[in-house]
Amino acid sequence: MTITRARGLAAALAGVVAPLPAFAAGGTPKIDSGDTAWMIVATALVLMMSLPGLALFYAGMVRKKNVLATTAQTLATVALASVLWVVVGYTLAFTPGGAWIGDLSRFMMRGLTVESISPLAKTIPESVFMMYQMTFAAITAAIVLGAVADRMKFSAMLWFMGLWVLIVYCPVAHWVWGGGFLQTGGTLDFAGGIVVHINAGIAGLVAAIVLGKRRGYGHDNLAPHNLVLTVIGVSLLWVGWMGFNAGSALAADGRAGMAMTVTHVAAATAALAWMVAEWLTMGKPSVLGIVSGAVAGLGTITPAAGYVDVTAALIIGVVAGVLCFYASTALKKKLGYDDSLDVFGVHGVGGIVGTLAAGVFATSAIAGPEVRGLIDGNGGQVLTQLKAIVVTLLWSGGFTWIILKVVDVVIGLRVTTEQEIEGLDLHLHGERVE
Amino acid sequence: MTITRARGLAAALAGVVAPLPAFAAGGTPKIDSGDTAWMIVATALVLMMSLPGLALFYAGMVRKKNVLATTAQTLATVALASVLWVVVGYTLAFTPGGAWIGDLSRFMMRGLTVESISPLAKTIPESVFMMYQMTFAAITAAIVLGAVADRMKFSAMLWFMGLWVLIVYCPVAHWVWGGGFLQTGGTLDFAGGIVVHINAGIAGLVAAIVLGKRRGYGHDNLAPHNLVLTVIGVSLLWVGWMGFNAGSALAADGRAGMAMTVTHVAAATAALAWMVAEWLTMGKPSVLGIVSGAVAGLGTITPAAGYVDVTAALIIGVVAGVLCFYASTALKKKLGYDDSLDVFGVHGVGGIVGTLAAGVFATSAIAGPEVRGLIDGNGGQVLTQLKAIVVTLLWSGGFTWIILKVVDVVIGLRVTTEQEIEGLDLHLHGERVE
Amino acid sequence: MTITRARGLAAALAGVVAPLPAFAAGGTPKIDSGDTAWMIVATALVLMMSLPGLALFYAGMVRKKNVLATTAQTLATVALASVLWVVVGYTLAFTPGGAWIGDLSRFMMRGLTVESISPLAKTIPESVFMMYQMTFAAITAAIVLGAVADRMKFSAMLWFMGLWVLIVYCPVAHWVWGGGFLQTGGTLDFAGGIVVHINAGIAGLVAAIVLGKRRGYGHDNLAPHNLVLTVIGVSLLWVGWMGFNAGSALAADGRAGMAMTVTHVAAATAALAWMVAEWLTMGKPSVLGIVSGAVAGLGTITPAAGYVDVTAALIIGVVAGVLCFYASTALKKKLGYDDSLDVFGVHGVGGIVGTLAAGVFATSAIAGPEVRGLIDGNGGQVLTQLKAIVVTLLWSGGFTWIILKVVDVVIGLRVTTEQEIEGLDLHLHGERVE
Amino acid sequence: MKLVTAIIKPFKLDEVRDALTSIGVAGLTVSEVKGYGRQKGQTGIYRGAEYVISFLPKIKVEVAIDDRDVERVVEAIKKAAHTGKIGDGKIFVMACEQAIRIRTGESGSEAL
Amino acid sequence: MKLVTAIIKPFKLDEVRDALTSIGVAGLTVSEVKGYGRQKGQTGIYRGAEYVISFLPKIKVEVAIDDRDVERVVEAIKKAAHTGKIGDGKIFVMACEQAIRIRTGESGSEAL
Amino acid sequence: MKLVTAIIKPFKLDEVRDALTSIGVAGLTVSEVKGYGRQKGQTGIYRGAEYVISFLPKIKVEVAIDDRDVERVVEAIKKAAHTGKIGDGKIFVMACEQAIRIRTGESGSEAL
Ligand SMILES: Nc1ncnc2c1ncn2[C@@H]1O[C@H](COP(=O)(O)OP(=O)(O)O)[C@@H](O)[C@H]1O
Ligand SMILES: Nc1ncnc2c1ncn2[C@@H]1O[C@H](COP(=O)(O)OP(=O)(O)O)[C@@H](O)[C@H]1O
Ligand SMILES: Nc1ncnc2c1ncn2[C@@H]1O[C@H](COP(=O)(O)OP(=O)(O)O)[C@@H](O)[C@H]1O
Repeated sequence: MTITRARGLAAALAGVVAPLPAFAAGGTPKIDSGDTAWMIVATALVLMMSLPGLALFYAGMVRKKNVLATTAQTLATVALASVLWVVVGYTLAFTPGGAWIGDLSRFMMRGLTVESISPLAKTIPESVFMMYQMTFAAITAAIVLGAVADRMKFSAMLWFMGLWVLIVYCPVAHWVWGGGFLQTGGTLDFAGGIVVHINAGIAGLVAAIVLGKRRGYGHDNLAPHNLVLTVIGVSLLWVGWMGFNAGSALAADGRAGMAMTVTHVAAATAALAWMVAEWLTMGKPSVLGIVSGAVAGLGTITPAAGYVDVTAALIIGVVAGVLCFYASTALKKKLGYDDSLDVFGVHGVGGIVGTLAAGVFATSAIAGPEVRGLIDGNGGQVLTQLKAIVVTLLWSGGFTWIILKVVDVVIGLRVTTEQEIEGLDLHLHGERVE
Repeated sequence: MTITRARGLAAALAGVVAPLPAFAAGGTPKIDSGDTAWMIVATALVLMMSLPGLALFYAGMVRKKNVLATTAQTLATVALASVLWVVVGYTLAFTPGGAWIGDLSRFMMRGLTVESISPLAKTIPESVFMMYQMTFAAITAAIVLGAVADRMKFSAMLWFMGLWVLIVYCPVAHWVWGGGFLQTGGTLDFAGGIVVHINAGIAGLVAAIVLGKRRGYGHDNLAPHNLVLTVIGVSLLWVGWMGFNAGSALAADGRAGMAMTVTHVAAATAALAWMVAEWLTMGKPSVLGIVSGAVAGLGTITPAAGYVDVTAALIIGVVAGVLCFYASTALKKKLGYDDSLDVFGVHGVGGIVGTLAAGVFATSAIAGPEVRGLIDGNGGQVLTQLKAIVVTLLWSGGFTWIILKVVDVVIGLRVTTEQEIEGLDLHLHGERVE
Repeated sequence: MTITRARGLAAALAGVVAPLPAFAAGGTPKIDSGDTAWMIVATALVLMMSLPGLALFYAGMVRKKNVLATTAQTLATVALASVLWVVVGYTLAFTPGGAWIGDLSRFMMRGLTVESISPLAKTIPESVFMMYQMTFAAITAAIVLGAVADRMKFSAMLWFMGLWVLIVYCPVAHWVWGGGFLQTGGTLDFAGGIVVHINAGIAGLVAAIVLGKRRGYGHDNLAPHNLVLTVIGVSLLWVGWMGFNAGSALAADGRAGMAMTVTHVAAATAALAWMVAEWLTMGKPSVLGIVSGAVAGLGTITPAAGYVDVTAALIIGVVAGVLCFYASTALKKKLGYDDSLDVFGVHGVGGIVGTLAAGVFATSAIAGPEVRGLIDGNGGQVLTQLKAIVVTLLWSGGFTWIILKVVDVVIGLRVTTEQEIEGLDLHLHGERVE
Repeated sequence: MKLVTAIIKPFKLDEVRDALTSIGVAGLTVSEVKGYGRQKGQTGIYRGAEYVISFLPKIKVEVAIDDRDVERVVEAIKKAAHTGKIGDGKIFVMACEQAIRIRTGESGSEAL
Repeated sequence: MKLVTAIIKPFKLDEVRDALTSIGVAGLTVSEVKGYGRQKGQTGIYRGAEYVISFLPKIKVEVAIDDRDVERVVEAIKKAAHTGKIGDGKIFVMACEQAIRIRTGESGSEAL
Repeated sequence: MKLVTAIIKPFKLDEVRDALTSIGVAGLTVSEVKGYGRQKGQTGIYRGAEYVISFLPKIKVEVAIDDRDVERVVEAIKKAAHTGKIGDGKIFVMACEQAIRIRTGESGSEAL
C-alpha cells in the first residue's frame, strides 16, 4: 500500500509514491486481499481494546460498588460513538472538506458500497477504513472517562461523550489524519499520540477538575478492588495495540511489522521501567505499577510507531515508564487534582512525550525519505510537533470545559452524596456484583 | 472470492461468477493467501465467541453456586461438537448429497490434504472452511444451554447436545448453506440467522419447557451474580462476531467489509435501543440490558449482514433492541416459561426478526444483482424467508423435544432438589468458586 | 511460502522448494501481504496466550492470597524476555552462526529495516518473524513459573527467568529451528514440542524440586480459588494456539489450515478424554480436568501439528488426555514432588508424547515428501525424536538446576514462612484482591 | 431479653427464617461463618494431593427476643434446621440486658 | 464489663467508628451481616421475574467496654447511626464476664 | 456454660484450632471480621493519594464450653494466638444460659 496514514490525504491526492520497494504497488486504488485481511482484523483488535480491554482496565481499579457502572460507561460510549460515527463523524473527519473539517459527502454513509475505496487507504475497502477509524473514535472517548470514574451521572456522561466526539474528536482527527492543517503542516502522528492520547488526556484532566474530587479522596482507601480485572484489561489492550499501531500502516507490510515491533518493545521496556522506579522509591513493585507502565509505553510509542527503530523504542520505553510514574504519583499529588484512574498522568503525559519523541527519533531509514526527525538532522520537526501538541491541548481542553459546563447547567454532572457512598452500581443501574 | 456462502453450492457448481469487480478472480479454485489469512483468523474469532465469550456471558448471569457448571457445559459442548464434526458432521452438512442431507464422502475427514479446496469456498483450503463451519456448529449448540442453566444433569446435557448436533444442526446447515432445499429455494441467510439463532432459540425454548422452571422461580432472587463476567463475555462475542459475519463472506473483500460494518452498527444501535427502552419503562438502564441489547443486535443482523446497507442496519438495530427487550421481559412473563438466560427472547426472536429483515432490506447495491429484497421490489423474498423460518422452527423444535424426552426416560434430565439448592458446582463437579 | 519452520535454515539456504502446489512461490524472498497479515495476527494471538491467557490460567489455580503475585510473574517475565530478545536473544537463536548457537549479527536488532527478510521466512518481513519468535520465548519462560507458584521471591524469579531465556531457551531454539544440530539431524518439531513444552516442563520439574514443596502441601487445601479465571485463561490459550501452531507454517496456506485443524481436534479430544478418565476414576468430571485436558491436547499436538492427519490427531488427543491425567495425579503423588500447577505433568509429559507421536504419525501426504514417520515406514524418525528429547531434557534440566542454585546462593529463592502464609500479594506487591 | 444464636446448615436458612416469622419474630440477623465439629470435612483430592476441608460453611442466625419467647423460638429453629444428619448445628441462648432501636430510640422489648 | 453489639446501615460505619473513638473507645470489631426486619427488601425484577430480596446488607459492630461507659457508648452509636428511616438497626447490650488481651495477658478493663 | 469469643490474627487460626482440639474442644465456629484497635492500619499510598487502612482483617473464633473448662480454653487460645506484636487480639468470656444440639435435641453440656 502506498500511503501511510500519517502522511495522508494531501500526499494521496498528489499521487506521491513512497519509494520503498515494499510499497511499490503504486497509486491506483485496488483492493488487496492481504491488506484487507489485516485491516479487518486490526479493526477487531482495536474494538477489543475498548470492549473488554479498557472496560476491564478501568473496572478493576475502581471500588467494588462502582464496577458495573464503570463498565456501563465504556459500553455505552462505544455504542454511542459508533452510531454517531456512521451518521456524521466519519464524514466530518475523513472526507476532504477543508483545513479544519471534512464535508458531508458521506453523511449516513450514503454511497458506500462493497466497491468503495477511500483515497486515504487505497488497497482496502472504504467500509473497512471507516470501521477502523470508528474504533479509534470510540476508544478515545472511552479513555476520557477514567478521569471522572466513581462520581459522574450516567445521563450526563452520555451527553458529554456524544458532544465530545463531534466537537473535539472529529476536528482533531481531520487536522492530523484527514487532510487538515496539522497534516499538511507536516505533523507526525503515526497512530494517535495527538489524536487519541493527548486529546483524551487533557479532556480527562479538565473533566476531573470540573467534577471535583471523589468523596473520601486523601483519607479513604480508594485503591483498586480487583486488579485481576485490570491485568486482563491491560493484557487485551496490549494485544489489541498491535492492531492500533501496526494497523495504522493500513497494510500488511514491513511498515506494519516495524510498527508492531517498536510498539511491543516500548511496552515491555516501560513496564519494567515503572516497576523498577516504583521498587526503588516505594519499596515494592506493584502489579498496578507494572501494568500502568505497559500502558504508558504503549501510549507513548503510538505517535512514533511507524517512524523509529528498536533502539529508539527502548529509550522511549524507559522515559515513558519513569515519567508517567512520576506524573501519576508525586506530580499529581503536588498539583492536587483527582484524576481517578490517571488518564492525564498516563495518556496525556505519554502522548506529549511520544509526540515529541517522534520528532526526535523519526528516521528515514524506517519511515521513508520524506520523514526526518532531529536525529536525521531535522530539528524543525520537534517544533512542528510542539505546535500540534499546543493546538490540541487548547482545543480539547477548552471545548471539554465548555461542554461539561453546559451539561452541568442543564442536567447536572455529579451523582448525589448518598449515591456516591453507596455506589453507582446500585443507584444508577440497579445491579451489584455479589 | 467468487461465491458468498449463502448463495452456496448450487451456484458454485454452476460456476456462476458474481459480476462485482472485487470478485473478479473467477471460478477456478485457487488458494489466496489474503483470503486464507482472514478465514483462519475468522475461525479463531468464532472459537473465541464460544470460549470464553459465551461461557462467560452465561456464567456471569447464573448464581454463584452454578458458575463453574455453566462454564463446564460450554467447554464440553464445544469439545464434543468439534469431535463429532470431523467424524461425521461436516460431511453430513457440507458435501453435495441431496436436498436434505450431505453424503459421507468426508467421513473422518478422509481425503483431506493441504491442497483440498471445497467447491463452496474456492479461494481457501478446505481444512480452513471445515474448521470455520465447525465453530458455527459448536457455538450454536452451546447457545441452547442458556435456556436450561442451573438445573440440567451434566451427563444428560452431553447426550442431548451430541444428538442435537447430528439430528438438528447438520441437516439445517445443509438445507441453508450446503446445497439443500432452502438454499436452492432462494432463502437468504448470510451468516446464520436461521441456522444458528432461530435453530438455537427454539431449541432453547423447548428445552426450558421440557425441563421445567428453576426452583425458586418467581420468588427467589435469581439475578446475575457477577455481571462483570457477562460484560467480558459479551465484549468477546461482539469482537468475535466480526469473524462470524464478515467471515461469512469467505474472503477478505468489500463484502466482508460491509458485513463487518452493518454488524457493528446494528449491535451498537440495539444496545442503545434496549438501554433507552429499559430506562423509560423500568427507571434505570441496567448493564445487563445494554449487553443484552448488543447481543440482540448482533443476532438480528446476522442473516442480513452481507445484503443490507448502513441505514438498514440502524433500523434493524432499533427494532432488535426494543423487540428483544419486550420478548425477554413482559412477553416471557406473560407466557410463563423459564428460559433462564433468554435464549429464545434474544436469539430466537432476534433470528426471526433478522431473517425477515434480510427479506425486506436486501439490496442489489450491496448484495449483488441476484439478490433483491422487498425494498428492491421483490416482496416474494419475504415469503421465502418466512417459509424457511417455519420449517426450521418445526424441525428444530420437534426434534429437540424428542431427543430430550428420550434422554429423560433413559438417564433423567434434571438434577435433584438438593443439588439444585446447594449448587451444581459442588455436586456435579466437586468444585466451587471461593 | 516455501519452507516450513521445522525444516528451517539449512533447507532454506540450500533453496529447497517443497513440491506442493500451494508452496510453489519458489525460493526468492518476497513479502506477501496475505502471509504477512496472517503472521502479524499469529504474533498477536501468541502474545494473547501469555497475556492474559497463561496469566489467568495460573492465577485461577492458586489461592486467593497469591493471585496478583502470580499475574505479576507472567507480566514481568514477558516484558523481560521481550527486551532480552531484541537485545541479544533473537540473534543468538535465529541467525546462522553454528550448530550450537547463532551469531551476533542482529545484536540490538541492528540493520533491521522495513525491507528486511529472514532466510527462514521468505514471504514476511523479518520484523514480523522476529516478533513471532519473541512471543514463543516469552511464553515458554512464563510456563515454567507454574511449577513454583506460591513460594518464589519476585526478585529471584526475575534473575532466574532472565538467565534461563539466554542460557536455556535461545540455544535450544537454535538447535531445533535456527539451523542447529537437531534440525540438520532431521528432528521434527513443528511448533515447539521440544523447544517450548519439554523445555519448560523439565525446567518446571527441576525448579519445583529445588524450591521444595509449598507449606501445607499434603494437608492444607491448596485447591484453585477461582476456576473461572482458569477457564478464561485456557480458552484464550486455546484460541491463541491457532496462532501458535498454524502460525508455525509461517504462511497463510493449506499447511496452516491443516495445522489448525489437527490442533483443535487434539485439544477437543483430549479435553473429553481427561474428563472421562477423571469421571471414571474419581466419580466426578471437574472443570479443572476438562481445561487441563484441553491444554494437554494442545501441548501434545504441537510438535506434530503440521505433519499429521485428522485420524492421528484423534489418537494423539486421547493419549494426551489420559496420560497427562495420570501424570498429574497418581504419578505425581507417587513421585512426591510439588509441581504446583502441573507444568511437568501437562507440558513436559505432553511435549514428550507429542514429539514421539510426530515421529510415528508424520506422513508425506500432509507434510510433504521429505517428511516420513513410522506409519510411512520410517521407524528411524522415532529414534531421531528420542535423541532430541533426551538432549533437551539434559540441557534444560541441568542448566535450570545450576541457575537456580546460583540465584539461591546470591539472593535466595524462597519467601519467608510468614510471607507464604499471609500471601505473596500483600507481602511482595503491597496489594490484594478484595 | 435473650439473644438466641443458632449455627445452622446454609440450605436451611429459608426454612428457619420462615419458621421464625411464622411465630411472630420480627427481625433477625444472619452471617456466614465456618464451623468445625463432629461433622468432619470431606477429604479433598486435588491433583493427587489429599487434604482435609476441616471448616464447613454454616450460617449463624442471631435473634433477640423476649424472655417468654425463648422456648418457642428454640423449638422453631430446632424443627426447621433439623435434618438428623451430623453437622446440623447448635443453638445458644444468652442473656441480653438491653436492646435499643436506633431509629426511634425505643428500648427493651419494644425495640425488638 | 459489657459487650455492646450494634447492627447498623453499612454507609454509617465510618460515622459510628468516629463517634466511638471520639469518646475514647480504643478498639472494636466489625463484620458483614445480613438483616431481616421491618425494613422490607426491595422487590426486584429480573427479566420479567419478580422476587423479594428479603435480607439487606448490614454491618455488625461489636465493642467491649467498661460498665460505666455503657450509656455514653450506646448514645454515641445511636446518634451516629441514626437516619430516622426504617432499617436503622439495633443495639444489644450483654454482660461480658472477662476480657483478655492476647498480646500482654492483661485482663479485665485493662484489656479493652 | 460459657461462650468464649476470641479475635485473633488470621494466620494463627490453624494453631488456635489445633490447640483447642488438643485439649478436647469438640466444636467451634469461626468468621471473618475486621478489627480496629491500637494496631494502626498501615498508611497506604495509592498513586500519590495517602489513606489509612483503619480496619485490619481478623478472625473471630467462638467456642461454647463448660464452666469448668474456661481457664484451660482461654490459656490455650492465649498461647496459640500469641505473637507478642501489637494486634494479637482479644478474648471475651460471656455466660451462656443454654445450648442445644439441633440434630439430637440434647441440651446443656451434652450439646457442646
Ligand atoms: N462448642 C461449640 N462452640 C461453638 N460452635 C460449635 C460448637 N460445637 C459445634 N459448633 C458449631 O456447630 C456446627 C455443627 O456441629 P457438629 O459437631 O459438626 O455437628 P452436630 O451438632 O450435629 O453434632 C459446627 O460446624 C460448629 O459451627
Ligand atoms: N430481634 C432481632 N434480633 C436480631 N436482629 C434484629 C432483630 N430485629 C432487627 N434486627 C436487625 O436490625 C435490622 C434493622 O431492623 P428493622 O426492623 O429492619 O428496622 P428498624 O430497626 O428501623 O425497625 C435488621 O435488618 C436486623 O439485622
Ligand atoms: N474493646 C474492644 N471491643 C471489641 N473488639 C476489640 C476491642 N479492642 C480490640 N478489639 C479487637 O482486637 C483486635 C486487636 O486489638 P489491638 O488494640 O489492635 O491490639 P492489642 O490487643 O495487641 O492491643 C482489634 O483489631 C479488634 O478487632
